[in-house]
Amino acid sequence: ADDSRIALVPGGPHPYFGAWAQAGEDAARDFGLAGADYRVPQKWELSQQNQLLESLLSQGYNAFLIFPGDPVGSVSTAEELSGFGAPVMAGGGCFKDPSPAALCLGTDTGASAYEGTRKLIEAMKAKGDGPKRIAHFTGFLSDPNTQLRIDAVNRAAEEEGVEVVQTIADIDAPEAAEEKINAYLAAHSGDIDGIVTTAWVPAVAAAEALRQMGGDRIDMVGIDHDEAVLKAIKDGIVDGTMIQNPYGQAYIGAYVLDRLRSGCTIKADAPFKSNALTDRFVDSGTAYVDASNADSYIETMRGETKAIMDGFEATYLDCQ
Amino acid sequence: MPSLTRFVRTDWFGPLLACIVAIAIIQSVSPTFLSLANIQVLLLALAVNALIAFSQMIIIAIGQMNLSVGAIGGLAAIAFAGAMEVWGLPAPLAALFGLIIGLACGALNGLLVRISGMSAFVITLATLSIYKGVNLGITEAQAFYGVPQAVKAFGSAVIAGPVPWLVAPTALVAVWLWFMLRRQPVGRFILAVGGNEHAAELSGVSIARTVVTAHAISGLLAALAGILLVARLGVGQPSIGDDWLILSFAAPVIGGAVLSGGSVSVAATLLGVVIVAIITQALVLFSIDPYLTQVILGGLILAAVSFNRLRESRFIGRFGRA
Amino acid sequence: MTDSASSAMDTRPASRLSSRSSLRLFLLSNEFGLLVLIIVFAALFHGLANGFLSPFNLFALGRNAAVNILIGLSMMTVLATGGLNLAIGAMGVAAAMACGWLIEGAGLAWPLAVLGGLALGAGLGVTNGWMVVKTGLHSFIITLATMSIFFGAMIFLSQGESYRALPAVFSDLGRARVFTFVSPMFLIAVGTALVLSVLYRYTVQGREMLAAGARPEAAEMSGVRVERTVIACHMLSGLLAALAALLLTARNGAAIPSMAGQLGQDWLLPAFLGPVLGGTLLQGGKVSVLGTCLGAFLVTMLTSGLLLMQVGAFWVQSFLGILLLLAVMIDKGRRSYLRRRNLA
Amino acid sequence: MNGEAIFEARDIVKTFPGVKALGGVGLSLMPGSIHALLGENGAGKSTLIKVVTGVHRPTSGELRLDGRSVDFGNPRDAIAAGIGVVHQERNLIPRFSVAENIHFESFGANRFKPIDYRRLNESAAEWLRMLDLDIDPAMSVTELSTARMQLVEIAKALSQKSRVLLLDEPTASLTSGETDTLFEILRRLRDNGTSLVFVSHKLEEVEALCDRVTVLRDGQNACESQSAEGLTRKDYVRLMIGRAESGSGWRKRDTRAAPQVLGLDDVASGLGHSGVGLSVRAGEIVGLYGLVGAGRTELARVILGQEPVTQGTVRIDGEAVRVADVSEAIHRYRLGYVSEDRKGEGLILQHSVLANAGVPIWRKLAGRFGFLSDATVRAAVLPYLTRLEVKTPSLDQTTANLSGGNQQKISVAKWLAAGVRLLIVDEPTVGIDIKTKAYLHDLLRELADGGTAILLISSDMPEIVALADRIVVMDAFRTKGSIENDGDYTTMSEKIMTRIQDRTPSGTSSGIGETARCA
Ligand SMILES: Nc1ncnc2c1ncn2[C@@H]1O[C@H](COP(=O)(O)OP(=O)(O)OP(=O)(O)O)[C@@H](O)[C@H]1O
Ligand SMILES: Nc1ncnc2c1ncn2[C@@H]1O[C@H](COP(=O)(O)OP(=O)(O)OP(=O)(O)O)[C@@H](O)[C@H]1O
Ligand SMILES: [Mg+2]
Ligand SMILES: [Mg+2]
Repeated sequence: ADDSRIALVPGGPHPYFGAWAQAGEDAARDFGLAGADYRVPQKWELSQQNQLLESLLSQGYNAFLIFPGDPVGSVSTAEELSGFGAPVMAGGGCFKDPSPAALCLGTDTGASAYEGTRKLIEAMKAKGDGPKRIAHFTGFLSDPNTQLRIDAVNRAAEEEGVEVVQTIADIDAPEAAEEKINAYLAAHSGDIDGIVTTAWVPAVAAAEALRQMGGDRIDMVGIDHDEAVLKAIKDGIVDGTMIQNPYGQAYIGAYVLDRLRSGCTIKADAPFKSNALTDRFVDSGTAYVDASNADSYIETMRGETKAIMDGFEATYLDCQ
Repeated sequence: MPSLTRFVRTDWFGPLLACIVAIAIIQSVSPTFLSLANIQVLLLALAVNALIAFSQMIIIAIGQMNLSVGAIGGLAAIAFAGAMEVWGLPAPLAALFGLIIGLACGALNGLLVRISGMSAFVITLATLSIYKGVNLGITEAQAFYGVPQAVKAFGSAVIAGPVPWLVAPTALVAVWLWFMLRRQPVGRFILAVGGNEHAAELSGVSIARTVVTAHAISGLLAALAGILLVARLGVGQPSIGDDWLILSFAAPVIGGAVLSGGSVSVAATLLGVVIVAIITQALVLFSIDPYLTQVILGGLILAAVSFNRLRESRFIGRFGRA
Repeated sequence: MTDSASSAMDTRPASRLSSRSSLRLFLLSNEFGLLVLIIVFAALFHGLANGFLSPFNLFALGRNAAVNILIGLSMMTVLATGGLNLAIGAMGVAAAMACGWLIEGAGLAWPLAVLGGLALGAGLGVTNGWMVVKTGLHSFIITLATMSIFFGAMIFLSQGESYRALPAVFSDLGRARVFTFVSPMFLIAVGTALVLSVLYRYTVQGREMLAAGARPEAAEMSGVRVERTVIACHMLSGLLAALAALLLTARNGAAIPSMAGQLGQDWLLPAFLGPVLGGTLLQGGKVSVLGTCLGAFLVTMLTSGLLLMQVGAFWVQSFLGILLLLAVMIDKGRRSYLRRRNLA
Repeated sequence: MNGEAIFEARDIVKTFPGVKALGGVGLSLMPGSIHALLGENGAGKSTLIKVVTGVHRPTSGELRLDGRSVDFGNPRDAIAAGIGVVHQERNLIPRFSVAENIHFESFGANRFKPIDYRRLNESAAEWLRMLDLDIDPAMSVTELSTARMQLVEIAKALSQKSRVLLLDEPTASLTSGETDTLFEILRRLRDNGTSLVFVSHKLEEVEALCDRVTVLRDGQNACESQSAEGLTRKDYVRLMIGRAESGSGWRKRDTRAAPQVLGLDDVASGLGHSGVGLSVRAGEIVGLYGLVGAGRTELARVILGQEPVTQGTVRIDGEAVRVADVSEAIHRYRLGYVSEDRKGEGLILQHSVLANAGVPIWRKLAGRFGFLSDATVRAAVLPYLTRLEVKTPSLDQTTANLSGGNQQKISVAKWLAAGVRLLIVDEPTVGIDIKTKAYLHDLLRELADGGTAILLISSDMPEIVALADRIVVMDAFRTKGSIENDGDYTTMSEKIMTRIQDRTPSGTSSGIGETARCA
């Protein structure tokens, strides 16, 4: 409704959330909102996000879509916001239960990592039999999602009898990712058959590293839609990537928050999924993109968004 | 043994010894360490990190700190990539543009420090925010991808054997810095101001000019590091530079630079960078449990500097002071 | 006696204006300058942005400032020795996580667990101090290494998991409001600052810390145990970092590994900002507790005001930097104006 | 008013926050003359020199060079105008070589032209040779002793071949031999037409060297640019302090019955001492004389527990002790040490006068839990600061802003306040004006009369002879026996020099002998 001022707040400046701004504008137009504004914390710091959220509340925003800076650490701010009567919802990543968030619309990080690893193993096996070994590059260990990803990759590998020879974490900065991945490949490229990456920057760095190494002995599945990764897929250097749906998260998120403000409630028996963090999880959609659909992945995600949108009110909401 | 004594007493001897010992240990455990491919990776890391360290070193030389090296590097990086993608500038012009931005940012730091009379720490903290904010304001956290193939090729091509082209600018800079700090009045003025600002002023050195010069050089080097990093990564990422601060101080300090100013060494700083790079590589090579990586990293840094320290007291004690 | 003595002290009538000159000194001081800036900017924000003086915003401001003040004080205690402490964040998080574990893992009562956390912070500080003193290396490099070690050990032991099942006192402390707009966290920070002021002004230990920081050789020759004193400074730093982290735990309602960012580095800038703006010398030997508090408060307030004014999302940092520069320049102007007027 | 003056300062006023350092002083310099600038500590001599050389801008007043008004914005302008200076405080650039420090000004011309170090060293070596300084010009100045740093600065000033050369207490840390060499050079410069300004608290030097004189008192001219002809020491003193020299001379004091406070017996140390024997009784002043580098300061460090004793015994109150560190020496054994290195270890220059004067007694004054207020400290130290006539606008003044002599007074006063049983005083009157020097001497005597044992290290032989009851001679890290002082300078100096020249290895035996004599 036209008194809904919705804030879309990511964890910090990051290319992943680029689509949120557009999605917010589209949603404001499509649903007649007073605003659905993309407001970015100046740094990727929990305290900066908290301070921004407090400030947004003072500025009169009355509904919040939040990518939690920390699944646990952000809960208390969310409680404060909802204490002022503003509905809160998690987007992209989830709060850890219990939390005041109505629901979490995001990527199931574990599932995505699992799926990506399966795809990688498929690609490796297609090249021939024999024992296969993979390396896993991921982000900060202080982010609980990182552990979920590590577990998921290990689980997928174990199921297929593939060995994860090394996990390199804490490489969310471009310089560190570049240095460590190159160092690893220089010494151990002969020891692995595949690479799975479960964070944005390592995916870019690994793709570039493989491009420079040449040859296509090593398979790789990345994550997200960085242009460098997509180009590497088209050039046949990387097998594929696990695309997430940030646009859909913000667009649907704004819609749901507005509905919640107009008196809708979450259905008691809504068919939420569960993940490691929450029992009120709605998958915003992931898709495996490879050379065949690298150009049309946006259509794929649009479709996904539309599909979630269409049945959403009926499935999850109770509106008198 | 006068020549040995002199050798032992040079500022780069300790870091060099630490390097050699570290390399020997790692090589004995993991023979692939000194493979050509690995050396090339090491040199690539050095090419950029050394510039970052030099950029801070020149400010440490005047007894100040520059917190904005990363922000300047990041801004120059996206300016370089952006100029090529958005304006379609040819790479050399775009690089020049990035360097000029770095130089200007650095000079602005220096001017502000002089005008305000505040410590460089505060000023560069403020400009760090400004430069980073401009970076984010322009890019909105999205990378520039329009880096031409030629630039990327420069980032990975080798001159000969394992020596990448990327180290060429760094090597030139190192030689130039060494020459300037040892032989040219400008460099001596910089060190003099760091050693004893008052005495330098009494001897007719213009403090203002020297401080601005040092900051401008610092900005220039940071910008060069950012530009090389774009060539290396193949994308102009806005987050370039966010992580430089600690490294920029660590390498000169491991190399024995005195934070209060007046005593820095190009060679020792370079070796400091090498030590950090070796440690980083060793951690990757040895397949350490990711949860333990940080602990071991800290331990190794401590070991490296303590070793250096031990050497100082032992050898100098034995060979006398003369 | 004071009278006759002081006349012997200075033979020049021109310099016998002690009361006027101490007022002048105060007007020239950093602390007064910061106070002026805080008032000026508060008025500005009140005029330009809605809700700056609303009870909730003031409450949130106090709460954020509380943590920044403690972080700043934690750094200040080490700056006093002429060193610095990069491991503040890592020590703080380690202490908070230890407190969380003591409650959830070991089942201790919360007051004991809090004491345990503080003790760990102090202990880590002692470790830093001891290494600095024994190796003779600069504290920069020691704390750079221990930052990595402390944080790494914390991550290894916790495997990145948070402690969330904390007693209600924690979240109550984070949410409670005194007089509708004051956070008790802010009061704790102010109380701590008062204790520190007393320490530096009215105790031998505090004075010796400053003496040892300003000129260790001279302090040593005057009977100060410099090594012990330096270790004590680092211990104090650890203790304050732990306290800051515990307040942050209260604010977040949980002890989480990421509360100070990767390696605790998110705390570094606020840690330096408060003390340096407040007039603490990086060379050591001079601290200003009040200045540190005001400096930390000013920066928190600038951030808050800018956010409220809704400057373009990605440009906030730039404006913050510009405001900071502006503040510094205004202060410089004020000082040279006063100096000119007083000396002419 | 005086046509031939090469340089003139007129009505110079200089104020610092809270202090009027100069209240309208004048100075006019003639070519080919050596001009003495005299005054008590804090009279404004150094400030005037800094104004003349562009370090400080005068608050008001005029500087005239060759009859034309000039305005030096910074030291560079003064250097360019041919005005050279050796400041009172050392101003060398650490870690730079001697040669580079000497020729630093000459780099300015082209900032990018590579420096020719060989030429630099050669030319520096010449200036060093002229000063009889046997050091390698390529060596770093950080490795030099204070005296040599002083000489390097003088060489630096000489090398500029200035028309006007100002020397602010250049002889404070020089030996008499070095001083003589310097004077020869200064006279030669004068004869070649240079105009020199010479500041010193040693009036003998002034009498020997200077032909014109300006005296400052409390920032005013007590006399301006007069000819020195016919002026005697007495006149100078009267001009400086407004009355005649006072202070008592040597008097015989008998302390043979008093108990021993400090006894060293055949002590050797890690610093190279061997066979050091020494004894100081309560109420006794023992002078420790030696040439620079004899190891006296180092011996003080050993006594204070900063350096280990490797052999022999140290007795305090007759009991053999092992002092663990300086803190223990001060707080447990109540020893005190006035350092010769005032800036390095005597004072905390950036702290206030009050903070400096109180450090050693904080612990003693503290109440429960270590609480301590400024008022308490003030009450304890003020009598001593007053007694030494420390000139400061307030006790809160930063020590660095005081004149050199006043700083020295504070570093002595803090030990007076500490009420120690044994006070080691290392070169206490370097840079102190004659009035204060007399006061300080009286004070040390008084302190001794009150029962404090005093070990006086001094390279100033008249001072030792005027104060000490007994004189122990030290050379090359060994003691060479002690001499009863009879207060007669001529005979005593002869005896002392004979001891020093006596190169027979008398180490251990003389040490024991010395102790035995005292017992
Ligand atoms: N930078 C400063 N700030 C404040 N006061 C100062 C400063 N420099 C000098 N003064 C004051 O000016 C007065 C004159 O000091 P100056 O150093 O000129 O004395 P001086 O005659 O050289 O004494 P001395 O013989 O001890 O060297 C002193 O009272 C001193 O405290
Ligand atoms: N070659 C040298 N290089 C550096 N410093 C030296 C050298 N020779 C002597 N010194 C220093 O000069 C000082 C003089 O030595 P010492 O203090 O033992 O003698 P002293 O009898 O106390 O002489 P002084 O009259 O200088 O007090 C010492 O501090 C010593 O460290
Ligand atoms: Mg003087
Ligand atoms: Mg001595």
